[in-house]
Amino acid sequence: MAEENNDEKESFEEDEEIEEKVEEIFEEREESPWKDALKRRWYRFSSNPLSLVGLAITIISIFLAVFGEYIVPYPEHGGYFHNYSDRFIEPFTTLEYPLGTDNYGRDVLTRTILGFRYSIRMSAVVLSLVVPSGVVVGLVAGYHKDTWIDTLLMRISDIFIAVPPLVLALSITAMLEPEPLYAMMAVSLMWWPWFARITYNNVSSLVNEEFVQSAEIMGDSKIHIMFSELLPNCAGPILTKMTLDAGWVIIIGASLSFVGLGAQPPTPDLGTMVAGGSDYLAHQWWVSMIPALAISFIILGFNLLGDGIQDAFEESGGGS
Amino acid sequence: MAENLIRVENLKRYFEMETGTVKAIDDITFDIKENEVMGLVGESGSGKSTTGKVLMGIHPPTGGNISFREKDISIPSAERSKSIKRDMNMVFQDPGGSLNPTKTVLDIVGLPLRIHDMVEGKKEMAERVYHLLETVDLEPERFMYRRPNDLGQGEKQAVAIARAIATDPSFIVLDEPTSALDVSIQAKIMNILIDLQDEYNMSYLFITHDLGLMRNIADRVAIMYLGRFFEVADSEVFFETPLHPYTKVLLGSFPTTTEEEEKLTPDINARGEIPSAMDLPSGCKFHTRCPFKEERCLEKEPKLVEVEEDHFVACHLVHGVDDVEYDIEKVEQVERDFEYDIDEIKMKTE
Amino acid sequence: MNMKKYIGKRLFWAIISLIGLSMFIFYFGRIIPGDPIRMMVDPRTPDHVVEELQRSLALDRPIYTQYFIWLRNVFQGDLGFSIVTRRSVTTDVRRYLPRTLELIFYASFIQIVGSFLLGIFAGSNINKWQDHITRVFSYIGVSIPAFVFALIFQLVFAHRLGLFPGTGALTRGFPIPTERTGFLALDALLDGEISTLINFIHHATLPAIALAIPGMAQVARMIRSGMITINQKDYISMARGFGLPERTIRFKYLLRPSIIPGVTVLGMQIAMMVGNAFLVEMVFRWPGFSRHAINAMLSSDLNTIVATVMIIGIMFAIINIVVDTLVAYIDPRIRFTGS
Amino acid sequence: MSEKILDIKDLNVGYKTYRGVTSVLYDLNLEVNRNETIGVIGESGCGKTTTMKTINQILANNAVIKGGEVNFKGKDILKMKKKEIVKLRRRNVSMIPQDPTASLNPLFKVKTQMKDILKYSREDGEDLDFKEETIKLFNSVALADPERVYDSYPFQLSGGMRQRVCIAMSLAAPKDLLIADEPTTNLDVTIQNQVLQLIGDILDEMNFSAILVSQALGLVKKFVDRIYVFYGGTVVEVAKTQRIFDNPVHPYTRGLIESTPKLTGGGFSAGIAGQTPDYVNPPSGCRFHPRCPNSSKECKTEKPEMVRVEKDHYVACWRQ
Repeated sequence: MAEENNDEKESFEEDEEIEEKVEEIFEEREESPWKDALKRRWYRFSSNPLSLVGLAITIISIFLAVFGEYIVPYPEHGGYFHNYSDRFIEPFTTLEYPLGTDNYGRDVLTRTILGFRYSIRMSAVVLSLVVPSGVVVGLVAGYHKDTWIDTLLMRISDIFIAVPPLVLALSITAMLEPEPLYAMMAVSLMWWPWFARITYNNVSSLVNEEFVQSAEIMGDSKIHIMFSELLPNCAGPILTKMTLDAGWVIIIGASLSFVGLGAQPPTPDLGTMVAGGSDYLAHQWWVSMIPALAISFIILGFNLLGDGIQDAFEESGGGS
Repeated sequence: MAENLIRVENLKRYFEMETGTVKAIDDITFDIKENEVMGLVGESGSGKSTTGKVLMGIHPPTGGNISFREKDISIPSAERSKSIKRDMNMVFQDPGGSLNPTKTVLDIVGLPLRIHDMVEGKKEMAERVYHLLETVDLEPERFMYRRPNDLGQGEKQAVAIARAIATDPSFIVLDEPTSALDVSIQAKIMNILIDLQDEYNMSYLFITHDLGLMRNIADRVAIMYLGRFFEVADSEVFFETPLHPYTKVLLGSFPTTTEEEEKLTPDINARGEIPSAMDLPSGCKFHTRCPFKEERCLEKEPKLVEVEEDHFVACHLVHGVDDVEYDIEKVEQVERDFEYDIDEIKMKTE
Repeated sequence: MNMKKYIGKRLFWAIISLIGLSMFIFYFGRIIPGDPIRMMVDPRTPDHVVEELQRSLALDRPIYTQYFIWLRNVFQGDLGFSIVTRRSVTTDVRRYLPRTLELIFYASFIQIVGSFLLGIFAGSNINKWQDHITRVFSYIGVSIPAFVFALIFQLVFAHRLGLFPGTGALTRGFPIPTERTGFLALDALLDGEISTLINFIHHATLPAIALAIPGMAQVARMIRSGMITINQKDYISMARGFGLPERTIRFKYLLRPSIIPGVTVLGMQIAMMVGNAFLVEMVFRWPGFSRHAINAMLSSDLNTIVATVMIIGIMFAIINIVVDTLVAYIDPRIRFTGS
Repeated sequence: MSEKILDIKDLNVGYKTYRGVTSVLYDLNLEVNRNETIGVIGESGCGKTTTMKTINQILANNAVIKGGEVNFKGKDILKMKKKEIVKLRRRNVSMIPQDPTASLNPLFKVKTQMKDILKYSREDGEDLDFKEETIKLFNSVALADPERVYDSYPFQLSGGMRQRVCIAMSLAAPKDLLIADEPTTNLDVTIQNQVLQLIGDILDEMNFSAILVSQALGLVKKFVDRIYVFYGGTVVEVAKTQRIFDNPVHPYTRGLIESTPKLTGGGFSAGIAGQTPDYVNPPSGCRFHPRCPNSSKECKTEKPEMVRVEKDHYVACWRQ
């Protein structure tokens, strides 16, 4: 029996044309598999105009967050500044202050743009902490479905899901000094279970799929099965949730600041500005409303983008 | 006489459910020789797929034991040695489900090569996969970097077969490999399987519910019903001179296309539904549906007895009255006067 | 009937999670550096008050004993001492919680009715104007935080149009009904003070709608997408194949399966509403427990914070179990096989 | 000439998909005479289900009818108004589904669904004793324990029982045309045989015409008078049942019969090369030419007309 196998092995080396052909495919490969997968995803993403609007809004928000301070007309209005003579100017009445001024005479447009950084940073920091940890917990618990690991991990994450996120965030931040860093930590601490839950749901439904069983009986290591076989299949739902949650985290962040547990005045945090302006709501509505609309603008962007990503990963085959 | 590649003795596999115990496999014994295709046929709930999965270690057996080249493998695949895992592999029923949708064909077919580090570096992997794709009639240029959802059902199953033979195993379990394929594509896949079996002298456990397929690939066939063997025989004997009523019923339901086939399909039908594996009928498990049912079929469960050379049957009728010689006329006579008609069914819907 | 088993299992795990939650929140409150008492009270408070506080919070004992003491007290109905109101937290809860519950109940009613009407309205004429309007509404509902809605409503309907009172639960001059159930609406009804009841509802409308909109948008979206997926199912085209009238198909065979995704999300959205109540009550100065809890949080009143988290956790668990029972009732497969 | 119950002329149907509008049915012609049972044979994706769903107008909403006529008793269904179609479904055409599990609403008991169907299918629908009528129908389809089935949910029944309930539904009222779309594909072999025998008896006892759709030629041999062979969305061959088996003319029909494994052994034919056509840009001319062993130039350019081979035996192939 063994001798025959050796003859076959020699035949591998002799086939030169196989090697040339493999070279050929190698060069041509660089673009083919990724290109058409991306093309298909982009086609489905862009078929809904709203998703493109979402993408545009998100790009604008991130641009403002990063380069805001360089393009605002009155950068010094971001800190301690007051100019009572220009107090409460109505929006759209003067070119000098296009969106009017607040109770200290500071330009509302400048402070709102500066505010973008705090909201986007909040989302970025929270998501970068929450997504990896939650996904790994969900992956490990999902793969070891119905074992003690599953019960332990998912029950721990249930603790944080037992209460609405805003309540827990408020309570935890309240116990610490009101500092944006603590707010972010509090939100992250109780947001990872949501990603653990979504990954767990996806992985636990895939674990009995035949391609996983096939990898197991061939002797593939657990780590490789989890991270290389199962995880890529959850990329769609996780990416969608990440984008939608970016908006959610901003709402939570703004709510914390609104209550006074986030960034303290005079920092131009959108939530804090909305709270600050609410005392003058009756007559000088713009002081509070403009930052509030800015928050909604960012969140709308993330929601539209998230739905677009969901469509892109939807595996709907053609009809026949 | 080729020695035994696989030996299975009194294999049992029960599944504990909330509502009771499902006896998927209820004490079966068989062996598979080198370079032999053993067929397992039966309807859903017969336990044929579970048998394949237990052999591969997806489920550990509840009772009995299995040995592969004299090494005991009655343990889940995780605990089996790498050399055994390299020497066995499996092709699954649903072509779409058995390939990872996010991987390219190169990654999928190359996975076993990587696990058993039979190649160093991407270049040699691509060459080995190139060769494997050629053996399953898939042009490597077109398919190497494709993803499963860009492949037809037949092409997916060909990729699954290429993956299964990648480590040059001596035994492959084929769990209804072509039931999801159209007839025209199924013929191509079956030809590939038969050629590979000769070329690499492998042994197959071929599982299907389609008797036509079985007849054209299996050397020996075993028919299963609710976890037990009812009849085991060489392919010709099994199809030319079937003895067990259930085998005849299955043959009778086969949709024939040629005259010669008509002769092989007795006009017998089973009655009622397949009982649930949760509460198995007493005595012979087929008595609730068997047209030739007798008193003793309800009490005693017939054993698998070697009625002829290499021809085992588990049926009281066939065994004759206790140990009296088996009389073939009695069975044929009963066949003729049983006529299926609709009113009789309506009356007796017990 | 393994319905009981199904609910029993959910109840069991809910209790375990709540206990876990109580341990977490209790422990978290105690491990922060610095003396919690000093942090809570202003420096001028006399020492004897500080000692009394320390004794009542049993801060000198090891953490887990403190936890069990706290737990024992809770079961005896004593939620500990509140720094802000200088009274037992239990009395605060009894005084303020009913207002919040009434608001939540009113908002949930609006949300359920609103989301189902919207969802069905959009789901039954897909890609027509009704569908597009609902989608725009749902994007707005999801993107604008509840407290911004509250501010907008207060600005537009209260200050500018004067249709609704902007703050508080009852206009001065209306008699406070005698305290029977603690629920203002019920007590007013029992007293026969219909005008008080109407005034109370008039006050509660704006905050209730502000609370209801975000959830309403989400649930409507789920019902709409549910109707689209179910509409493509074989059993619906079979029903059409037998010539059943469109009316029967839409409101019987299509509606029941498609509301399931909506109902499952409903539980989550009502819980989110409980969270948002904190801010909406603040904006409308609604005398509810959430607004009280905000003040307690701002002055790190540990006992009230822990009590708040536990009460809302229990409310959330009850809502989830009610929703699960509702879903199990709608879908017999869950009732019989628990899957 | 017996009156034609159904006469489909040059039917063209496609589906809107993200890759463009497909062209599935391509100049398809099919006739059913009174009290005749015809078989429709074709592999997956050949357009048989699309044709059947066009007859009683339950096509998916992304379907596009590009042209042709579907004359039922002389009136073109495609031009019927909504009310007429509903009447057609109640009084004239009924369908046995391919997958009984997906065709019964999981949230309603069998009795509720039967009641509605009886109410709207029968003229005297309003004042029927629905239970008694249903039990009578269940007995005529040999359903064991009809009382229990009447009062249970679909998921509590076995596959065979669910299909019998679907058959009972299609017999709720006397119809002119019964369509059975692969009625036994999802059933076990022995149950499959029982259900087929049952349908055979129903066709003999009741005098309506029927279309029996299947993937396997052998299955319908005993029950149908004529067989239409479908490929690539059009009819490639039609003949009396026995003639199809004795003298298959079209290369696809021959390939189909040869590739079906025989009980008498003899190994496998080479099967038919290639894959089912891609309907987004289908092969030009005869859609079988890419897989046809002896395809010539005109096969690639023009669609072959139906050519008469003998009485009642036509084939669409240039090489005959």
